[in-house]
Amino acid sequence: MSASNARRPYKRPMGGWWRKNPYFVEYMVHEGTALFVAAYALLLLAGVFALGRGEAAWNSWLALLRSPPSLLLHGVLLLGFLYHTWTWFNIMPRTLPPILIGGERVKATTITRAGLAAALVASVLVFALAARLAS
Amino acid sequence: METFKADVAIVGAGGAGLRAAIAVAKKDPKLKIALISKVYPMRSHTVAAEGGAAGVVQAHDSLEHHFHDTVAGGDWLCEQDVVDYFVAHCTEEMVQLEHWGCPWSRKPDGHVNVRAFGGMKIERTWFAADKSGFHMLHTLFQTSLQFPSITRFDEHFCVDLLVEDGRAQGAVAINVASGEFVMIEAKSVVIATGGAGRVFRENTNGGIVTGDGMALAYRHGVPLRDMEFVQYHPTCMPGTGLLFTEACRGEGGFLVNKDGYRYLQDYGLGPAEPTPRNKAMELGPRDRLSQAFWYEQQKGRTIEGIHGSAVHLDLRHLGHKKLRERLPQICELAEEFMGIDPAKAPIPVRPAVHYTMGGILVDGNCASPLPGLYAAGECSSVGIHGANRLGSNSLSEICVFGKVAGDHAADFARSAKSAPSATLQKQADAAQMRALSLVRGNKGTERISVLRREMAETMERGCGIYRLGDEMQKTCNELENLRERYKRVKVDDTSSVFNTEWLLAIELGYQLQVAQAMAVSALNRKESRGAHQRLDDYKLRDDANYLMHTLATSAGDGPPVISYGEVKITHLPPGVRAYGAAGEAADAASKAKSAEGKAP
Amino acid sequence: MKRSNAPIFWALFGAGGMLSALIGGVLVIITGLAAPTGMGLPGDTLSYAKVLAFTQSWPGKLALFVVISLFLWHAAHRIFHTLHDLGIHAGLVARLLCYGVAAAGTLASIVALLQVA
Amino acid sequence: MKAAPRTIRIEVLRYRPEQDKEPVVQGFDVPFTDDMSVLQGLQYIKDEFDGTLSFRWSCRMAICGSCGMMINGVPKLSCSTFLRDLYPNTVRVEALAHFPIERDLVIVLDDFITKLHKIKPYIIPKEPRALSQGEYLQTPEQMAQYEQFSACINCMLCYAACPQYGLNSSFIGPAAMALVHRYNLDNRDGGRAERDPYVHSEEGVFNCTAVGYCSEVCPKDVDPANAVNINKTESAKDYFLRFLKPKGAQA
Ligand SMILES: Cc1cc2nc3c(=O)[nH]c(=O)nc-3n(C[C@H](O)[C@H](O)[C@H](O)COP(=O)(O)OP(=O)(O)OC[C@H]3O[C@@H](n4cnc5c(N)ncnc54)[C@H](O)[C@@H]3O)c2cc1C
Ligand code: SF4
Ligand code: F3S
Ligand code: FES
Repeated sequence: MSASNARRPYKRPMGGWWRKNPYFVEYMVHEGTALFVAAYALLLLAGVFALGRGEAAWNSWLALLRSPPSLLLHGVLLLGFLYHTWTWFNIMPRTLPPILIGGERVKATTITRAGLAAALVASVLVFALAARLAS
Repeated sequence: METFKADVAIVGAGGAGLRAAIAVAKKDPKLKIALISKVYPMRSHTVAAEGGAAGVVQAHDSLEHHFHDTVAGGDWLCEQDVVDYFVAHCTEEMVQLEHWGCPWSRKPDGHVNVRAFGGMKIERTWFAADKSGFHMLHTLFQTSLQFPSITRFDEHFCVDLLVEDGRAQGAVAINVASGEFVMIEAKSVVIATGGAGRVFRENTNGGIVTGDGMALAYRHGVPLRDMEFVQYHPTCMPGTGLLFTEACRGEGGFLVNKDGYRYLQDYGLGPAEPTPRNKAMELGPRDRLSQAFWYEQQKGRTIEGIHGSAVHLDLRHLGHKKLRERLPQICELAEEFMGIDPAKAPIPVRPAVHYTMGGILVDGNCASPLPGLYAAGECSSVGIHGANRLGSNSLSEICVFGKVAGDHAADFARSAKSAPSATLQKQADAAQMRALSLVRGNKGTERISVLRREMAETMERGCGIYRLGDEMQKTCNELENLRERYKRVKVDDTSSVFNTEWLLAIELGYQLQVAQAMAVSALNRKESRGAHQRLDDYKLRDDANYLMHTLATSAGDGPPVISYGEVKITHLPPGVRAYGAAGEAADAASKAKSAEGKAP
Repeated sequence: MKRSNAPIFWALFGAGGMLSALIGGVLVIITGLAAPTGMGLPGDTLSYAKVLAFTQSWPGKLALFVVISLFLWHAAHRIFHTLHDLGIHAGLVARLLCYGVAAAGTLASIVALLQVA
Repeated sequence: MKAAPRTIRIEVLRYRPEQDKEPVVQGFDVPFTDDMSVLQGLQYIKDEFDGTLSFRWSCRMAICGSCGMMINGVPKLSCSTFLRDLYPNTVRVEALAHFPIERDLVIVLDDFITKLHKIKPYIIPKEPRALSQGEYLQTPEQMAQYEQFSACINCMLCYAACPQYGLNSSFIGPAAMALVHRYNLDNRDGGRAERDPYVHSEEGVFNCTAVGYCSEVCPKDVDPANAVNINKTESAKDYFLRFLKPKGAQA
């Protein structure tokens, strides 16, 4: 492209791109679940620190955990995690090489369902383990 | 003006142009190639071909069969020596494409599969589902990317050839993005600009198929050969003209009229059998099928819709699974454009213009009478299609003769010297002035769209499936008139950047000249042969007077001068073109005769 | 062409994402809802003794470490990209802020877990 | 029998570099019939109202890949998007997102063409074969491995759908990656090692954040997101395991 010619390609700005399409809004929301994941990790970390500082510190941490704001916060966290789980397995078919069973390619919805089922099974197992450790 | 010094300039980057470019690059990596195309190569209309490409592979098939089908299909207006070369090289080219990655459909054992096609005695059509042209074009384009000697001029619109010392020495093109002109000097030039179906209204061709290269060569005195032969494809979408490939019938589809009757059996193509038989019924040649439609329409046995009459292409009996597997693109087209699921309902279809058999006169080496100028692909008339092309022969043609053109253009370039740039520059400047006069100070009054529509309408009236002397005469007159009006064509867009209206105006100029060559050639052929069928006093083939090629030579502003050239007949003398049971009987008879001849 | 080092971060992101998708929810339920309230789990699940015993065990330490660090790396990677998506290409700053926090959190978790002797 | 044509409003984002500082919207009322596509609507505008409107098109049958544009904010082929489905709302047409606008609905494609050259999208034979040896054998199963990725018509809808490409155009992007994958998976090809450096590079697959919209809009079911994301895994595997490999193979 010589400098003298009449071409003047116009670059459109990207600002606010994610507001322009519901698909992108959803994408940003599911990316946003990262904040919940981080928050939960930091809560756990704080708990371990409290534990390290002895029984008294732990008990006040526990009291905090039992307070209504904490329960509310965890309720919200739970929703975030569930949304993360849902979207994670929704994208999964796009990230896996084709899986063939009996010569037929496994459908995307089947993969998503299998992922969600795996999450359910894993969750039940973890919960059962927690219950065993606690009793 | 920017200039580029090439050894070989190739105008057109469809299947033929790309194959030629690769041939040159492989022949001699030192030759600089300029590959010019008004669209990005992968947009070229080869992309739209669905059915497949011919090449003999089966043990019970033979080159002689392919030869016979082609020559008889072309109603004996083929150059038989060229057809000989053609059939002998098709398969090799198909294998070459395979080596370059073309995903030809396969048999379970991993060998390439072939399907049946209209007018072909034995299955020999290589296919990539029903996207054969798409895969061929992308394979060729992508393969071409590995050759550094090919310089592409994508979206460069060729406005003229440079002719100096009585030979072709380059081309002038508009860089569409900037509106600037480029002069490409070359020692030889290959034209591979595709067909001209767009001079008609209802057609299967893309918007870019406007006969540019034919007009370019014609303006420089190269005759256009056999332009009256324009193929109607029998199964197209009413209104848009979009194509439902012949493979629909190859796979076993039926054509039925409004009563659900397989009417082809009434036109010498029977007997009607439930499964496809080669060269019979739905697998008859295109001209016959389109003609049968015309008669059904006259008899009032067609289905009337908002886009005129239609018959039904019935694929329901093939079942959902086979349809998805073998004809996915057809399913898509029917569903998206017409809201029809071919597994559940028949598809309304009608004939539309599909292919230009004629083109730039070239010999078997793709050389035109103008030294240094070569042509290949649909824009050329190398002599293999005669009066009617067989489906799947042209995709093979673009490979076989794309290579031939490239090879010979390379040889020519190696032995030629280029003319002094200054004289070429003068020509290029003149071409630039001519093209620019359309946008600079244009005081025209004639709208492009109006002229284009009138051209297409008159072509359809005069040069349709069936033709009448006085109608053709009228069309010739109207075209003369349109060319006169074209001198006052109006272009509103005066900008330089991507000025498509300007290009449309130039294309219209090309189209009008090509249309005129078609109409005048048609008017002068006083017989019926292949795709040229007259209903006046010349209903029959007339080998005594018209076993000849029509040559239309430009006479400036006026209509072309028509002359005739001999047809090369090597070993298959003109015979009866029969299909269906009649064809088989004729075959048997000729076999018996030759057996008799051989008997001691 | 310079090879990208993204695989390191991407692998951590993926591992954390998968782990949180599989059991993140149930962990929130256990540690944040069921155990503190005693609904579904014994009321003393989070008693000092029990939690201490769990955290003193090597499997317990390992589990906590994996969850905390992978969750952090997962989140850091996503947040880093989201900043980019929002047009904040702070480059090194954003990188430090995101992956730095994750690294620091990972280190902190090691320290904290080792403290619980 | 012919119903009176209805009229639909088409708003086109126009940009004429020689006269517009930035793009402007121009509206047209276009009569249409049920079988008319958005492309035909634009052709009507060009023929009847304003010859200066510029857009690319050719095949009209969703195979040449030239007529992509944003239609009501979504990247689509205008030749296979029908006005009947958009009526009675106004149709808003704009050049494909994320590409520079050359003029009106025409985008600058240079970037993709450069990428095409870089990815070496041709068979680099595993074992050379002479024409006389006939075709390579390839079973339908072997073909099925890559077939979907060979269906790309280079329409660029996926690039217009991918925000990561919009944010950083040096990203190789979905269609080019699909093509890399297509050749890598072909049993006739042995060129992966030559293509890998680009895939592994900073311009390669890791720019993708698995938005997935590219596959959503692809008119040919190529699923380019799949190609990109499978190659993330492959690339990461290679990153960590390259030192274990016998020799070479490192970028
Ligand atoms: C819908 C359809 C289906 C078909 N199916 C089959 C089939 O199944 N089997 C078969 O054998 N045949 C088929 N055909 C015919 C066959 O596809 C064509 O004849 C063949 O592809 C033509 O190839 P080409 O290279 O000559 O031209 P094209 O592919 O049309 O290429 C022309 C090239 O020239 C360039 N060009 C034109 N004018 C200019 C200019 N002024 N300046 C610069 N560049 C220019 C264009 O940009 C383009 O690159 C079909 C045709 C159609 C329309
Ligand atoms: S991958 Fe799909 S959307 Fe992208 S260019 Fe290819 S066909 Fe178009
Ligand atoms: S939209 Fe873009 S971010 Fe990845 S999955 Fe597709 S390339
Ligand atoms: S015009 Fe060819 S894809 Fe739409």
